[in-house]
Amino acid sequence: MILDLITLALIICIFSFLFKDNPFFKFTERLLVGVSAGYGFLIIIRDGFLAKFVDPLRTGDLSVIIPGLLGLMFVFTLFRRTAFLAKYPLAFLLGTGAGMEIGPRIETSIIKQISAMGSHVSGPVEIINRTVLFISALSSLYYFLFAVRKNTKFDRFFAGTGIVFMMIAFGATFGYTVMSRISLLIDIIDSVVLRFF
Amino acid sequence: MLIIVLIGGILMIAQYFLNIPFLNSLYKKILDWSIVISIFALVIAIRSLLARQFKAIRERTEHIVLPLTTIVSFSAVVIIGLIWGVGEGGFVDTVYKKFLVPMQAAIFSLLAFYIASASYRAFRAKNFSSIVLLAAASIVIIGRIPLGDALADMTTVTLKSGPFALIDFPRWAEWILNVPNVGIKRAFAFGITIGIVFTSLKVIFGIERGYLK
Amino acid sequence: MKIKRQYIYAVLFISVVIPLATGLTFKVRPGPPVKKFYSAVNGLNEGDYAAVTLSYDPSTKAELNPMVIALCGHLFSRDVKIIMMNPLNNSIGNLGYELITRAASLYGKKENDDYYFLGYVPGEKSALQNMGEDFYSVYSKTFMKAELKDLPLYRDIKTIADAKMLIDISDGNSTVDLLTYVNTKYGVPMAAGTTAIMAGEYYTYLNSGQLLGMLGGLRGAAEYETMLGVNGKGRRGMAAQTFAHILVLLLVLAGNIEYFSGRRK
Amino acid sequence: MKRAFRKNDTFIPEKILKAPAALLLILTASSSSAAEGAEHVLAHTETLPYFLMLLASFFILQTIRIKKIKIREIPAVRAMEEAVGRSTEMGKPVLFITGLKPIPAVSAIAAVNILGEVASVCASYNTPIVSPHSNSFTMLAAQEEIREAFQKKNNFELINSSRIFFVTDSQFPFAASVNSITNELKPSAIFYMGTFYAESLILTEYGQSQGAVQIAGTDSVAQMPFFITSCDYLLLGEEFFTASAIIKNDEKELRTIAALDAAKIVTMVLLVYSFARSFL
Repeated sequence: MILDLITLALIICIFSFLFKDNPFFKFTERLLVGVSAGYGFLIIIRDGFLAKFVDPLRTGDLSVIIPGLLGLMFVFTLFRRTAFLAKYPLAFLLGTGAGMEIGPRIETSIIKQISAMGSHVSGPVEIINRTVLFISALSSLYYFLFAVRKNTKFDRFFAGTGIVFMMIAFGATFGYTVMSRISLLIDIIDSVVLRFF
Repeated sequence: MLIIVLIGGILMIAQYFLNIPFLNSLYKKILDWSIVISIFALVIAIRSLLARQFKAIRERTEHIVLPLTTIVSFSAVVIIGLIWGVGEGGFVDTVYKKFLVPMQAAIFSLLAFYIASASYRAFRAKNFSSIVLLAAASIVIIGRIPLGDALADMTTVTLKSGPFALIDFPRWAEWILNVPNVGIKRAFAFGITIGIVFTSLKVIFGIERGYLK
Repeated sequence: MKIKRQYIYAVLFISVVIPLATGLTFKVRPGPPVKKFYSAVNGLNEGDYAAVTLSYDPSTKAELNPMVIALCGHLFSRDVKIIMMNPLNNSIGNLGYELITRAASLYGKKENDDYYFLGYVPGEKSALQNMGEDFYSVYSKTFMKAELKDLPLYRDIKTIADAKMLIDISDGNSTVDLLTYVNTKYGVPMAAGTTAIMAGEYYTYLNSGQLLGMLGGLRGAAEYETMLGVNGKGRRGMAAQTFAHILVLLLVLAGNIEYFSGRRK
Repeated sequence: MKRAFRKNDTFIPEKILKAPAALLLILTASSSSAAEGAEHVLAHTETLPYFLMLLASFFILQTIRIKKIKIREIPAVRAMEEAVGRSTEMGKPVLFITGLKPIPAVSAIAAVNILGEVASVCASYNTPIVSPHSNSFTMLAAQEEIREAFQKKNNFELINSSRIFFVTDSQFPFAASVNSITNELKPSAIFYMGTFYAESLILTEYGQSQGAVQIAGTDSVAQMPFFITSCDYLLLGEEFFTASAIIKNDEKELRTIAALDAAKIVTMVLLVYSFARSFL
């Protein structure tokens, strides 16, 4: 019960920020930063350091020494002279990270989606819908071309179509999101505030 | 240094497209390795967080309570967690459930207010495309609440083919989400993916070098 | 004249609190995605197993908890056995266990007999893939540390494909992963519940028939509750939603009136 | 090895580039038929031809000399320098927020690249840049990028007053903290670059209420409507990935943009083909 009251008080501190920035919000914010950074640190010690570094070392998997050394290079950023060493682990991360994302991305966001456009349609309603879908996708892809677009009548019209469809999609997303966001407020009011009345 | 980027990148691309067991297991290893590296990087990050607080205390840029709050709460959570663990029912677990989760929800719910003020400010019918944005948003906003259903029920007429609602916001909203929305989402997925692939290639082949010299 | 932000915030707060405090409800008409969802779940028979994956973060519980509660009620009332797990999100375990336990006590269902809660296992996508080969290579214990080998589940379920249906409640892209690794590969029929924001993207899969049905946001939960004839958090929330949505529309209108009257001068 | 890295030289000399380009073109053409026979070595065979096509267009446009590549104007890119200029006039720092997705992710790499360009504008305008981070990798990369940018302009004093620091890795405490920092610094320009989630509107609405010029760039489609409503400029979709190249305006970078266009035209053709097939 006391814990719940403290939670309620802190939530009020957060909401007070809407009215004006104030010391109570600042205090709550700093508390949150400290606690969440501490919690995040503990989690990475448990799920990262112990599970991915100490455990493998114990079982004799010495390959984790490589990332251990790379990680240590970051610590050298603390000293001016050795700061350049941090570039090595960064290079490792950049290279592997850039390479990893390519394949799966292409598969899920391009290949699968293009073939979804090719599924069979029948009936006038489906045909119209598929055509609108196709035009919206094609025109907005066209809008984003960088170098080949020339300022002609066709260009302005087709890219304009793309923008209009984009606006429809953005408007719809915005409209739908209103519901998501109000739900959050409903939940907070329901589960925390109204409990005390 | 660039050679590390090049080799790392090519190996990771290759593991996706080639069925070579060594590469596939290397891929899993490297995923774990980045976590190990991140532990060391986090130490630097935490140092940066704390150093900022200590600097604020030294230079008196703000009231001393604020940086102290962060330092004390951080150390308390870490020390208690390291000694007694983070398991079910412990202090850290209680802090997470009773403090972090509701606080995050509270900050999250600020969005309800912000979305209201954003809609007051941003939806001006200035030109054709903003009118379209406004119309689509309004249709979905009405179409998702019982008011939209009520309007549809009120305007339903019976045609030969069955009942038909003249003002049917829920169905219009459904159509917008289903057709143009999906088309645009797909187009963005294509464009962004190609953008990501080219940025990756630029990094791997050393065209975008930045500070890696 | 410009309306001050603070006034907008205050009016919004009031328009949400009043309907909630008074317990007002409005009628909602179920739409096609929810109707499909309902009839898909209704198609399950007594004694069938339904797998429910929770793939959301506690921060989106506002929209998704009502769905889980309603879904558990629906499945329990039809005597379908539930295998609930959260293989894709580590942080929802406790909350999910609480939800299903509460729902079970309403219907007099027993844990590890009528329902199972398996919790999280590391591995994410590879865990999903392995479930299709051998379920017990992924899970060996329940969330409350009971050995699965000793439970009736072990006799009935060998792989995930033995479940009659998979329902994913998620706030992100997890449904897509499940579609690839479980639905496409092992042919388990799938339905999903998701936040209002993600619902827009899930229409693609609903369209293509990969998803049998969908609950989108609090509205989806409210429609589902209407079809089930229960009065849950979803329907209660819809009244507050109505007022807030109308307020948003009025604000858009006010903004435009202000803009055009300002321009005329 | 040092000799290979001359100024304005790509890592791989151009002559060597031509060979894979030609090879790739042949491979792309033949891979779709060859892939079927080689499934024991190749994985994801349906994705491979498309990837090779992307690779081919990347390399081919690196080697072909196009006289002048003219990139369509993107208002957000032009606004970046103006925004920094405005900050200088008002004597305020520039605030740069990178997204929540940490650095091995390409969106974070692109964000840090843009950070580098903004930092070098800041260095020549003598304006400090402040950047709170939610991830340690991104923070370290940003530190390197900023140090590099200021050193290049021989502006050593500002390296210290430009602050790149870590706050916390959890989403909403980070958002609250950024709001607090915005309130404290009252920056006149705020950049949001990277992958953002729900916190986007918390950040941008508050920044807007403080009267800052806000420029955003993101690859998260779901958040774009909110950046549009609350920011002054937005790099939409792939504009975000090309922005740093457009600012740099060097020829090699522009060629990759032309290659991106070429790849997209091929994708559009595939789309048309797929659409036509749906009626069969």
